[in-house]
Amino acid sequence: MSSRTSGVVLSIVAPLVLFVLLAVLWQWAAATFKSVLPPIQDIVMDIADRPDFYLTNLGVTVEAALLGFAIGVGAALLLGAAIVHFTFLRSAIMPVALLLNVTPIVAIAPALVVAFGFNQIPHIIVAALSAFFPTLINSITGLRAIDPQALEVFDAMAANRREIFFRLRVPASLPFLFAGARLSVTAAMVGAVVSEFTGSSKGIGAVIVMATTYLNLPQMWAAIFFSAITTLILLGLVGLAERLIVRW
Amino acid sequence: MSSRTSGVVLSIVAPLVLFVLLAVLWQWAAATFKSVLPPIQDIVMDIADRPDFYLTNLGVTVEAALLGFAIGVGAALLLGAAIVHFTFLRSAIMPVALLLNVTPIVAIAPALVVAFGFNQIPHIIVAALSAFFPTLINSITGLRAIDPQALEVFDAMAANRREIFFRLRVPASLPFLFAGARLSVTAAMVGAVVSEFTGSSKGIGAVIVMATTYLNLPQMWAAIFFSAITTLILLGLVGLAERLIVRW
Amino acid sequence: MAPATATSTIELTGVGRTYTRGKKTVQALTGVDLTIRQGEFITLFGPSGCGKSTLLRLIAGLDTQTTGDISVFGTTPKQASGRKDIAWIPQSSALLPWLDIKRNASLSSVINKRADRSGATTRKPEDAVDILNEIGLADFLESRPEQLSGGMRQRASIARGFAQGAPLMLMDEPFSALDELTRDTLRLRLLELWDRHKKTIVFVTHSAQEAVLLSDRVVVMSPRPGRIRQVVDIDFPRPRSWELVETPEFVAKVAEVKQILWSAWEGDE
Amino acid sequence: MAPATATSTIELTGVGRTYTRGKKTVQALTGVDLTIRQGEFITLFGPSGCGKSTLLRLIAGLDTQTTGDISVFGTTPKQASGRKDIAWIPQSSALLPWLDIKRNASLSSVINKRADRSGATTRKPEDAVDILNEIGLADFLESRPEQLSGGMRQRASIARGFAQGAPLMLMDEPFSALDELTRDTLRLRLLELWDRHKKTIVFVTHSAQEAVLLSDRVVVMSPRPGRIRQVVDIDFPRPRSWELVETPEFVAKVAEVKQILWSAWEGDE
Amino acid sequence: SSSSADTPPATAGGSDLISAERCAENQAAGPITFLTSFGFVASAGLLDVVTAADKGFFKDLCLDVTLEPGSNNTQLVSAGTAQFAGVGSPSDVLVAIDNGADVSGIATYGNTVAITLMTMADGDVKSLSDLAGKTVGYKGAIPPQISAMIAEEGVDPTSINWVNVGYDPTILPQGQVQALTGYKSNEPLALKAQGYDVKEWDPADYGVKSAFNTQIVNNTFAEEHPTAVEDFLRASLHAYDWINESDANLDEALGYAEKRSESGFDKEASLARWQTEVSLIDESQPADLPIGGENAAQWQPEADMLLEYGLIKQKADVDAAIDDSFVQKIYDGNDLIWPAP
Ligand SMILES: Nc1ncnc2c1ncn2[C@@H]1O[C@H](COP(=O)(O)OP(=O)(O)OP(=O)(O)O)[C@@H](O)[C@H]1O
Ligand SMILES: Nc1ncnc2c1ncn2[C@@H]1O[C@H](COP(=O)(O)OP(=O)(O)OP(=O)(O)O)[C@@H](O)[C@H]1O
Ligand SMILES: Cc1ncc(C[n+]2csc(CCO)c2C)c(N)n1
Ligand SMILES: [Mg+2]
Ligand SMILES: [Mg+2]
Repeated sequence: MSSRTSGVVLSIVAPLVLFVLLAVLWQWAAATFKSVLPPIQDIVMDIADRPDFYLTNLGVTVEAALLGFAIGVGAALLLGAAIVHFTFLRSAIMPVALLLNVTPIVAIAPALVVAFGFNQIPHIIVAALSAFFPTLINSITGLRAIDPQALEVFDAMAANRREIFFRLRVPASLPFLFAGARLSVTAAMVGAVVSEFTGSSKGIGAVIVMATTYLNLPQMWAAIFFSAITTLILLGLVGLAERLIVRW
Repeated sequence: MSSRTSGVVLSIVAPLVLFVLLAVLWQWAAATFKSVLPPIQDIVMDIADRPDFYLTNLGVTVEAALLGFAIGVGAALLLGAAIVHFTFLRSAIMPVALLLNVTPIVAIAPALVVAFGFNQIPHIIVAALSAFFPTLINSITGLRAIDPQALEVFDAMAANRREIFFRLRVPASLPFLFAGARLSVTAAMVGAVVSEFTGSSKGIGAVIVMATTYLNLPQMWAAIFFSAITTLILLGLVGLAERLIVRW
Repeated sequence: MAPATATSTIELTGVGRTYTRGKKTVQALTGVDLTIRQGEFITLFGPSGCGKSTLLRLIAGLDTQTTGDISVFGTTPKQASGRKDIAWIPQSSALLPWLDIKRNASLSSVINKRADRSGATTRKPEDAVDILNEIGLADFLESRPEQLSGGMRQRASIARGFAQGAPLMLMDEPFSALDELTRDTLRLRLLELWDRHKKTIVFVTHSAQEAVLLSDRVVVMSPRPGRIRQVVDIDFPRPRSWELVETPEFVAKVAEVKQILWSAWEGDE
Repeated sequence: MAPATATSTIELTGVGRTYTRGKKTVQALTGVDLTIRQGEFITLFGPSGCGKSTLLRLIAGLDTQTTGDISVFGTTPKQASGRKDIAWIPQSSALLPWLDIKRNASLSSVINKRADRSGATTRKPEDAVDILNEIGLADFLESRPEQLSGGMRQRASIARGFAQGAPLMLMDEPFSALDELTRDTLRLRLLELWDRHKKTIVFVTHSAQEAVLLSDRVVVMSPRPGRIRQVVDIDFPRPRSWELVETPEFVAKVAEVKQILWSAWEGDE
Repeated sequence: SSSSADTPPATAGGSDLISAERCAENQAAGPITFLTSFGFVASAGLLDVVTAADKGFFKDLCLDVTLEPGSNNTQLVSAGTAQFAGVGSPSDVLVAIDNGADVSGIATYGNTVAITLMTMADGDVKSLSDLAGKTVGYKGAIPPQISAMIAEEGVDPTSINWVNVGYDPTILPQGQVQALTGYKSNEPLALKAQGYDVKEWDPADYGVKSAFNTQIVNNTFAEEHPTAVEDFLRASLHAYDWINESDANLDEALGYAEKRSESGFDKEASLARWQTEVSLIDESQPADLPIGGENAAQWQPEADMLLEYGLIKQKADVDAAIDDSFVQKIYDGNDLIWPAP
């Protein structure tokens, strides 16, 4: 019992100690090197001053990120399912997907604004492209990660493809899909924020750019902070969903 | 034999067909919508015209990416090893590492330039920060992924920590480390390119910014192309190293 | 329960299976002639790599022979499996971890329902819960597989096979992953079920003792290439129990079966 | 080869081990009194969960008892393992996949070298290659584990144990993952090695037959809480061979050992 | 938003400020996007557009104008994603057109160099020739005006370690760069406001001729909706005049920019910025050109400079890059025609 308690204490105290250390380091840097980092209290005060400003812009970003996440993950799931069933699709799609994965998507964000205009579409596309690859990889791995002996049981009953897919592959792939979703939701948020660096006057990315334009360091770091915290919350939600759904 | 041959043909033809389709789509878009995409031949000609320009800048980026990769992966390996041995370090470091992972590192790149000046350091740092997390996660997983029965054999011989680490944990973790390295090398390249958007006049990222400023679309896409291809080559090298080292 | 088809036997004539991998060919099975009678408990016995699993998979329609013919109840194996006339019980329990034991055991009721609706079936699905009761899992209907011991999981897997109501059950080393004591109990449980439900069972094992204890006939096989060495009749009266194992006749029969194996096969494992 | 220490026996007095997980406590082992003689082949036999592995791990110093005393050659288990006086042979072969068979078998030569240099050891490492030859792996010295069959891997694992030169070998179900035929051969191989190298062996098994075939004494254990039920002497002459298994005396001894188990234990697996 | 006191109130679907026929033509142009080039700063060609939008001048002329903070402006306008944009100088237009952009410069506010080079007054750089081997910061692309100035002093521009920098000018006093390019109206003022003593090297003093703050239009749009282009310029130049009418007006205009910036807008710095740019414009305005007016003579020096520094591949056709027809139509001499015909 005592070792468990000390474990819990440790897992709270240890990161706190590190965070306090990092905060002290931050404050020292903020005091010593002007214009590099703002003092933490300035960030806190800025957030306290106008929470609505941040929350409104955060809402815009989260909307783009979640829509992009849904689209990217949806496409990845469909393609993953198709690839598992038709081998030639794998050879066709994987090189393109790989190429997409190694492309700095941020660099093509401006081109997307040119193509789709000043609305949420380019940011949603960037979020979707960012979210696509991790889920694709994980869905392919997951849909294949079936117990071959279980597959034999299905085959011996003359189960058709649909039955094998929905009663065997899909449930078996869920732990992998959630691992992919965790990567994808992070990528979608970062993608949405970064794509808002151009072609948007709303959203956390735009707030960051505005802050750079006017050298408003507290605003910049407050925005980065909101983006990071939100991603953590989204990660938590994915984890919660996993715990509710994957109970085995 | 014939099914093997047709498999090989398929794995070459299928992606080619898709690439040709995408190229046709690209050309149509380039011809129809002005200034959205450049025609492919313009990109090719620009590269043919001044390969040195691209290769020199690519060299700068690859140098930053590889240095950052080495530092980020090195730090991740050290921390991973430390975490495996001292549990409290895990509780301390993981939350910070997680926070780092959900921060849009691109957004803090300008602050790093302010802090470290106009040299390769900020770009190396961004590459290192980007490379850090995937290897950290994979090294922790890998260093723990030892056969518990093998560990008992070591313990029964009264092997010390050093022996268990180097003769058991390290080799057992190699497949995981290479999986992490693959993610890290991609992240390092993308990080280096994107961080060069500010604070540099050399490197692929700077070439992209220059191209945007002057509306030099062929240059922009040529730069993106070089960055993607280089990442693919680096991925190939990691794969090669893995095949040479992990032979079991 | 008597199958409605013209023939209730499984006939194998000149069955062979060759695997090709690159330029290498492996003759996994060659010249297998065998007739399996309705209601029989027949065991395939032999060392690793002698083609036991290959033969069982051919009968199940999970794989196709390269030479020879296989008839299962007068049709091809694939047609028989299309009627759900074949229940497959694998080595690992291969339960679905996301379903409770009851749903796992009644898996066949949600798969290939067309076979259930077509009148021509020789098969009548049985109530999974009844069989789980018979096999001693009455208290674990709502449990998930991970909450059960290895032996209990294997019972659930066997229950799943019986619940399918197929006249033919194929079992590929269903007990080999279990510890010996658990195995001992499950062997007798299986004999009880078989006795009550009158299935034809083709059973694969590495254990001569298990083969002799369970079977009407033991098919002794040998490898490289995989083929039938001899078919040994086992005439001990049924129902059989642990007392039988201690009789000299039983010990002698086990020795005889092993002897066929050793004489056929010069490898050292 | 005779140990240089004052006592060559392993003594257990009132040994118990309780596991605590959260608020639940499991008494894995209680009141174990046992003296293991030098050069003896002793087997721990019992159903799953009766504490066989726990007991073996306590003797190896891999775990620490919550009550009682254990002395291995006059010292604590941990001190004995510090001298590399204990060789551990696990259930899976647990070979290192990145080393070839020769390097795997000679693992002890690169681990804990201090023990090799201190003169006070009761142990003399043996040449791994010699033992690999004895156990029939002469042709596979340069092979990697993945290239070998399960039985061959298990032999390499046993060779690794013998090469350590420890006077005490602890084996936790080393054959249970193998198929029965492979097992049969390895059992005899192990007896040959033991005969030649004069080790003390504590062997865990689920198989009554295996226990009776191999041992000088069988320790029959029962679970909840794990404890010793009875220690059965096995007096069959050595060297033992397969002929022994077919004798009525052997069959009766196996039945006797099983009977102790069944009488002690009311569960059904 | 209501119209200001000196203009009659607008009526639905148009106003007294424009004929119904012209109003219909402007409305046919549909929604119009104008891209600022640097947030919503108080720059000429930008603050006036913001004011025209927020005071309803565009609406009065039946134009539906949305403002977006730009980035890759020439690309966005060339593609037709946006119809108008402000860019730093004619150079930006010429380079973009050299790269195939389908845009034209339709108005240029300043007729001198807006760009400057800053060093620390107490720093190592005592003359431009000291720059060899030093680190010099720029934004996005090295301004040819600075290259020309340096070359004029006999310094090889390639001997300088050029670095693309962010928006923070304090890297100069902090020593990360020894010189920094910027806008006369912005960075030097910002640094001086923070108490730093910076020295400016004005390319104009070295004979460099240039212009600044050019508005561009998408050529197809301009062809299809010439009146909309005219009235876009009319409304923004009207706003320019209105802002300069009084301090109160300027203050109101800065308020609009501040509101659009949401946060971080420094009103004091912006005021100084606007005043600096207006005085640069007034000082350099040729007598024969109205505010915003263009001609080839104004652009030619930059075109020559670009060719010299290899920023364009072929000699620029300045006449084709400029479309001064719109400015000409909205002026009577140097007087803006208001209201619209
Ligand atoms: N899919 C396959 N591809 C290639 N060779 C195969 C395949 N399946 C089986 N073999 C080969 O066929 C032979 C017989 O294999 P099979 O699995 O039927 O043996 P088995 O008697 O079931 O052995 P075990 O007792 O180990 O299960 C072996 O040599 C094996 O390597
Ligand atoms: N680390 C542990 N933590 C908690 N309980 C444990 C632990 N190890 C063993 N036990 C419990 O102790 C009891 C004995 O376990 P042990 O592994 O010794 O049995 P065993 O006889 O080796 O069984 P098997 O034949 O399955 O290997 C079991 O009830 C088990 O659940
Ligand atoms: C730091 C800074 N960066 C860019 C500009 C250029 N600029 C600002 S507004 C505008 C639009 C003119 O039509 C232009 C070109 C500047 N003045 N200051
Ligand atoms: Mg098999
Ligand atoms: Mg055990």
